[in-house]
Amino acid sequence: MSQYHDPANVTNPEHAEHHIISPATYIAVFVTLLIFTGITVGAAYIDLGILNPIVALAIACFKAVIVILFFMHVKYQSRLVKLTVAAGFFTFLILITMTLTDYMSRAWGLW
Amino acid sequence: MSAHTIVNLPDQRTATMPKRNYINNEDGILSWLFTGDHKRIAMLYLVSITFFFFIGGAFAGLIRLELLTPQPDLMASDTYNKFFSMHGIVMIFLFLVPSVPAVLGNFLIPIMLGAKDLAFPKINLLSWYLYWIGGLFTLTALVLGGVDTGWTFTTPLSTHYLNTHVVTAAVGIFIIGFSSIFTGLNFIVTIHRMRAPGMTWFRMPLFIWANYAASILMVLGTPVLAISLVLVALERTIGIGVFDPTKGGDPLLFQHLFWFYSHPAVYIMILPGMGVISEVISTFSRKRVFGYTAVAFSSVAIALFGFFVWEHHMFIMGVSNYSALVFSLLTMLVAVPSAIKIFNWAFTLQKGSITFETPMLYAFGFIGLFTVGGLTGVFLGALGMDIHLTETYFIVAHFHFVMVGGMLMAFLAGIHFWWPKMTGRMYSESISKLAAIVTFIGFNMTFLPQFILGYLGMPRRYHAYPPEFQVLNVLSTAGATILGVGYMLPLLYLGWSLKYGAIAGDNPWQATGLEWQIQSPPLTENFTEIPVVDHDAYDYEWLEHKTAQEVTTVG
Amino acid sequence: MDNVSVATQPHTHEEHHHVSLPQHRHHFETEEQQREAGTFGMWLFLLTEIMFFGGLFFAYLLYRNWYHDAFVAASNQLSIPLGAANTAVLISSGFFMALGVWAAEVRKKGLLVLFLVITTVLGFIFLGVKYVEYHEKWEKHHIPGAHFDISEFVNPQAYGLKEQPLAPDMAAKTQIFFSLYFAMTGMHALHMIIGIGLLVWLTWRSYRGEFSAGYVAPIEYFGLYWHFVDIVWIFLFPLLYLINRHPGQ
Amino acid sequence: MHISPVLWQFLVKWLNSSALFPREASTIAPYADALYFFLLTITVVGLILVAVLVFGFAIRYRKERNPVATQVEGSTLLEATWTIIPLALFMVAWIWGALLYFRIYNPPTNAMNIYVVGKQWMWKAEHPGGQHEINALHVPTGRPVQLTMISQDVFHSFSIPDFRVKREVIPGRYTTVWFEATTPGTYHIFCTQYCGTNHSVMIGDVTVLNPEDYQKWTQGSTSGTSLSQNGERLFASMGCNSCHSGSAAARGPNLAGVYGSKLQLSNGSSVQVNEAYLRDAILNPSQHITAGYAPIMPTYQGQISEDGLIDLVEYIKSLKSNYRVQQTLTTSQSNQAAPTTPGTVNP
Ligand code: HEA
Ligand code: HEA
Ligand code: HEC
Ligand code: CUA
Ligand SMILES: [Cu+2]
Repeated sequence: MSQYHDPANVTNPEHAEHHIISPATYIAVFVTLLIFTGITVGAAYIDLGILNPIVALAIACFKAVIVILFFMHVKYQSRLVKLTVAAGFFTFLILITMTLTDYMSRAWGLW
Repeated sequence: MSAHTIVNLPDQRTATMPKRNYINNEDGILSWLFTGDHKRIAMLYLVSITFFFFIGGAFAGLIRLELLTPQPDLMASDTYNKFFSMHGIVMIFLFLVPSVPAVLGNFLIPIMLGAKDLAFPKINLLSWYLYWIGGLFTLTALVLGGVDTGWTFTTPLSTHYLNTHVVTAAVGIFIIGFSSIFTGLNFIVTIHRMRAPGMTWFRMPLFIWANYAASILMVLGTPVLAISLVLVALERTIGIGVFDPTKGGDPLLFQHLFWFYSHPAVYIMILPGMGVISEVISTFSRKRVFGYTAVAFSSVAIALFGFFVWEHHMFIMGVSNYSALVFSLLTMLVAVPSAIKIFNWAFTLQKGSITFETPMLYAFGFIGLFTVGGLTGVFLGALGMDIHLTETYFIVAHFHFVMVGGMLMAFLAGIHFWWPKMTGRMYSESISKLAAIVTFIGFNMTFLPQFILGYLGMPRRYHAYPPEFQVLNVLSTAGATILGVGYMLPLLYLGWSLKYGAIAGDNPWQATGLEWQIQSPPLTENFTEIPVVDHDAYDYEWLEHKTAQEVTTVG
Repeated sequence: MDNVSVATQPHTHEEHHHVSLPQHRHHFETEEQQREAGTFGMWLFLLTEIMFFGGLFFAYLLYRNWYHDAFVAASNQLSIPLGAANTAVLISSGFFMALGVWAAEVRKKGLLVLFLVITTVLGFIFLGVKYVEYHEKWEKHHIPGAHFDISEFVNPQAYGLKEQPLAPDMAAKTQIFFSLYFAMTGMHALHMIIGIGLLVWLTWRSYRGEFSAGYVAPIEYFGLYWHFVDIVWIFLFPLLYLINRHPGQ
Repeated sequence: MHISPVLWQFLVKWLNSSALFPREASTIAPYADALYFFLLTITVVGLILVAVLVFGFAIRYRKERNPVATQVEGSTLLEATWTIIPLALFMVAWIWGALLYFRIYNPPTNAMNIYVVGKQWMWKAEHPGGQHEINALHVPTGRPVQLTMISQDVFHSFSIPDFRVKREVIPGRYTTVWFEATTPGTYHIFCTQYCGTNHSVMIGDVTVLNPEDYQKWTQGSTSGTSLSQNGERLFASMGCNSCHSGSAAARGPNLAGVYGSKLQLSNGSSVQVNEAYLRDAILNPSQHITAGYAPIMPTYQGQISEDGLIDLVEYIKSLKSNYRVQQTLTTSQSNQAAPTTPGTVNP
């Protein structure tokens, strides 16, 4: 059994090599972030109707994702860490969607 | 001791406590206050939560005393309101939430996994200090005059209509919340990262699974409580208006956020107890837990589904009726994994070889009382029924059945089960059995009448009540007295055993967990060498084999 | 009685041979295990932060939908140039933090200290700008509470604004916007302040050379925290500043 | 639920005469009790089942009788059984509970309406005919009664256990509940939501009268002016009629017949006008602008008490034509008791 020769009991899905990300990557990410900040400010001045908040949030999500993946090294982390990050956002989504079931349907009926 | 137990104490004439163990490893009060040892921290927690339990219990006693008569005679309304608020706050946040995890979990999780300590010993100690800072805030609120919000802090009552020490109490709970978060975080990391070689996920004792599930709830749920309390405090101090209907805020939003934590919190309060029951039932029937995977996964399922049902505390509060429908359905679903566990425990007994030591008696108590408590939870989850039952003594009875009949019984089962391991001493079996029976009887006398009262319509948090409810209330108060005595007993004989109890030896129950294979009380580092695990949890054949071998090598 | 009676094998971690560093804690079997535990623990902590801010974000979402006009009008009171500049400052700060982690990993003490100092300075700049913004709110009576004043929203022309006037009942709801604005940016700023405190401490330790010999964990964990604070701002900026910048169209 | 009527009668009688069971005094109560007994049966059967298993095994397999345990792994069949059976029972409870819930929270259209205002620490009931009661409520038997409730301060909860109805009374929003009383008598009203110091004295009695007695009571205790008459006065004194004058050139829409109609809003949606909508239209007018009008109506937030709002709402509900509005416009500040509005129904 594999776990015998692994004193840290770091079974594979939970394990990743330490990976050093080069400054070049950081610079690329940094520039992308600045560009997208510009885009999101610009987009705010254009009337896209319902799309305005969607675009703004999409850009924010994109920026957050690249920060998480590169600045926070998640791209090079074990699956466990990736799952953990996902679980956090998933619970946040539960909070939002399940609470919204109340607020959205309050107007539906008499009550 | 009857011939039919499995208690296996060493020969008391020659038995000695291990020379070196975590208790006598270092001396002086400071060595305890600055310890990083999970076992010592667990003992610190044990003392602390016992202290708070009796504070909460004293409030319960006073509540019951006031309710002896229908008239508001013993104390003023405000005082009564402060008493049940403090009773709820102290019992939940300072006693029940940390009870099994912070005491037994802290002590046992690393040992059961074959690790030398939790992943972050300093954070573990920090948790304990946070617990106390929060506890002191709560006590301060109490000393300064108390809070009378109820433990639920309902807005706008808590934000605009009370001039008691709400902010102090909120800060206290906020801090205790972080204590709980750090405990949960420590457990999760430890369980993922510190398992001994060979300790695969499905070899872990079910106690670990249960605590793992509860830890997830602590980590993900507690911050939402924190933010809702922060908003309440801000509302009181600078009037930000997020929950204030006169400013356009929605007071129900507070309840959504509060119960988003506090429903999962009830599972924080029961899951670790369920873990204890798995260990105890298995040990005293000498049998692997029936359907190990089903029990393990049902813990995780409860944790997961536990996040989806909070609105059942708000069914009549003006939430959308359609959404109530959804939450009612999910409430029914979350009840199923608990049923699965109950039946698995029952079938663990089948074909076992059962003995009835004290922990086992408490575990039987748990099964019966939790079944009643859980099934009455289903009454409340059924929408139309909840309309009549909500905010009455039926609720009070429901949650005392699950929390006191369930978790507290489980906690006592666990304390009695691991006491010899934690202290190296054995308590007297006969008096402890008596205590178990007294608590069971007292408990039923206290809380069964409350179901009837609830259906009759007696509202909770009532200082005075119509006279026709008196008979049942008297019964309940009488029961509470018996219950109180039942809870004093362990304090006495366990305290006594610390000095005079028989030396327990390594494995008095002949149990299989890793914790039983080391000396009691354990060494500071638990294992001199990290064990390699080559058997499943609850493998009694392995234990027999091992014992046989030891006898031959020693003999 | 020997205290380990589980089937123990003569232990094998020599095979893996990890250098035993002074920071290695006794209860971890290996350095690797300790590092991974730390990262994982830090991430779990960040999960709690997600949920903590999550409650605020939900409140924002709810009231934005209920009182959209008030939110638009109130949001237009915020200065986009300041907000955008501050976003850039914070992103840069995050960038230098990332470089700091890199510098520690490649064991360059001078660079590490430099990057941490830049990170700290940028953090201070961010807070400074925030102070300017808060101060403006104070002068305009936009701080929720007794001094809150809605006349600017009811009668924007009088204040030289091009906004559509709001009905008084809607204008009153701008207070909720500002409540959330202060709660959210305030919580964020609090995290920044705590972060800067830690940064100063870490900078000093780096200066003493503690993190340029292969032991980078504290820098790494702190980096995670700092980036998380960035991410919160990445969402706050569009939500609070950029809701609707074309009044009357 | 089909229980033999004789058995049911017997059961009800027995339970009613013992103090362990609340009286069944509304048409809803039997439905609630049926579900209660269903759930009780599940509980008792479930508990017995668990007890039989636990004690059965504990006795049969105690160490004396069974010194050596036989290891068993588990059984998928059994797991499935005890997943599916409780699940099925819980699903029944869910559907049954939901049906009851919608029954209790869905008033019949012909229900008579009584307003209830909760505040720390009393209940105020306001009948459309102008009868006001504190911590008391008089209702007739055999007629569905709808309560439209609101709180002036914190959450309260209006509960009549013997009717098996209860509903939270919330600040800032109307909630409703309904019942039809069956048996004359007095029953408790409790405030069940913790609302501060005197929560436990926020109680009262609901007196159920048979229709004739009720008729007598309404006549005997009227305050002289009905709610809508009060409303009419407010309507004039607050200056509502300056905009809602009912003429074609008025700045505000014509309010006659607006209650119960479907309004087209300027944001494209449409709403059914009920009490809650009317109340909100007065307090937060700009949140739902009627199509074709400018958002000029001022807010009356903080200027009218909940009682005043109820009067206004009743008045607008009662407006079947513009006749009265125009009348008040000419008499302007009318202090004298206004003549009865055509179309106002006495309860
Ligand atoms: C340890 C704590 C704990 C636990 C475990 C539970 C478990 C459950 N609770 Fe409870 N609950 C509380 C603590 C707890 N609760 C508290 C403190 C409150 C009040 C808070 C306040 O307002 O102050 C409360 C209130 C509460 C309410 C809100 C009532 C109201 O305010 O109106 C509801 C409503 O749905 C509910 C439901 C449930 C359900 C469905 C479960 C389920 O998880 C139960 C599942 C268990 C079983 C179902 C038993 C096992 C089943 C069997 C053995 C099967 C039997 C066999 C057959 C049917 C064949 N609870
Ligand atoms: C862990 C949780 C926990 C525990 C263990 C208990 C334990 C007990 N609780 Fe409590 N209870 C709650 C959690 C808990 N409770 C919560 C959350 C509420 C809701 C609060 C709210 O509405 O906000 C509540 C509310 C509550 C009420 C309702 C109050 C009301 O709504 O007006 C009542 C009434 O009977 C009650 C009774 C009891 C009793 C008799 C015990 C007994 O089990 C306690 C027995 C223990 C002792 C008695 C202590 C030992 C003896 C001594 C220290 C000697 C001195 C004692 C005396 C002065 C007699 N509790
Ligand atoms: C300055 C003029 C003005 C005054 C004064 C005024 N209203 Fe209005 N009201 C309007 C206008 C314009 C509308 C339609 C636009 C809207 O919905 O806000 C309206 C809408 C309403 C509606 C919504 C129903 C519908 O048909 O749109 C109600 C109900 C109402 N008013 C009640 C009142 C009451 C009660 C008062 C006095 C307490 C009052 N109004 C005072 C101008 C006014
Ligand atoms: Cu009103 Cu309780
Ligand atoms: Cu719950």
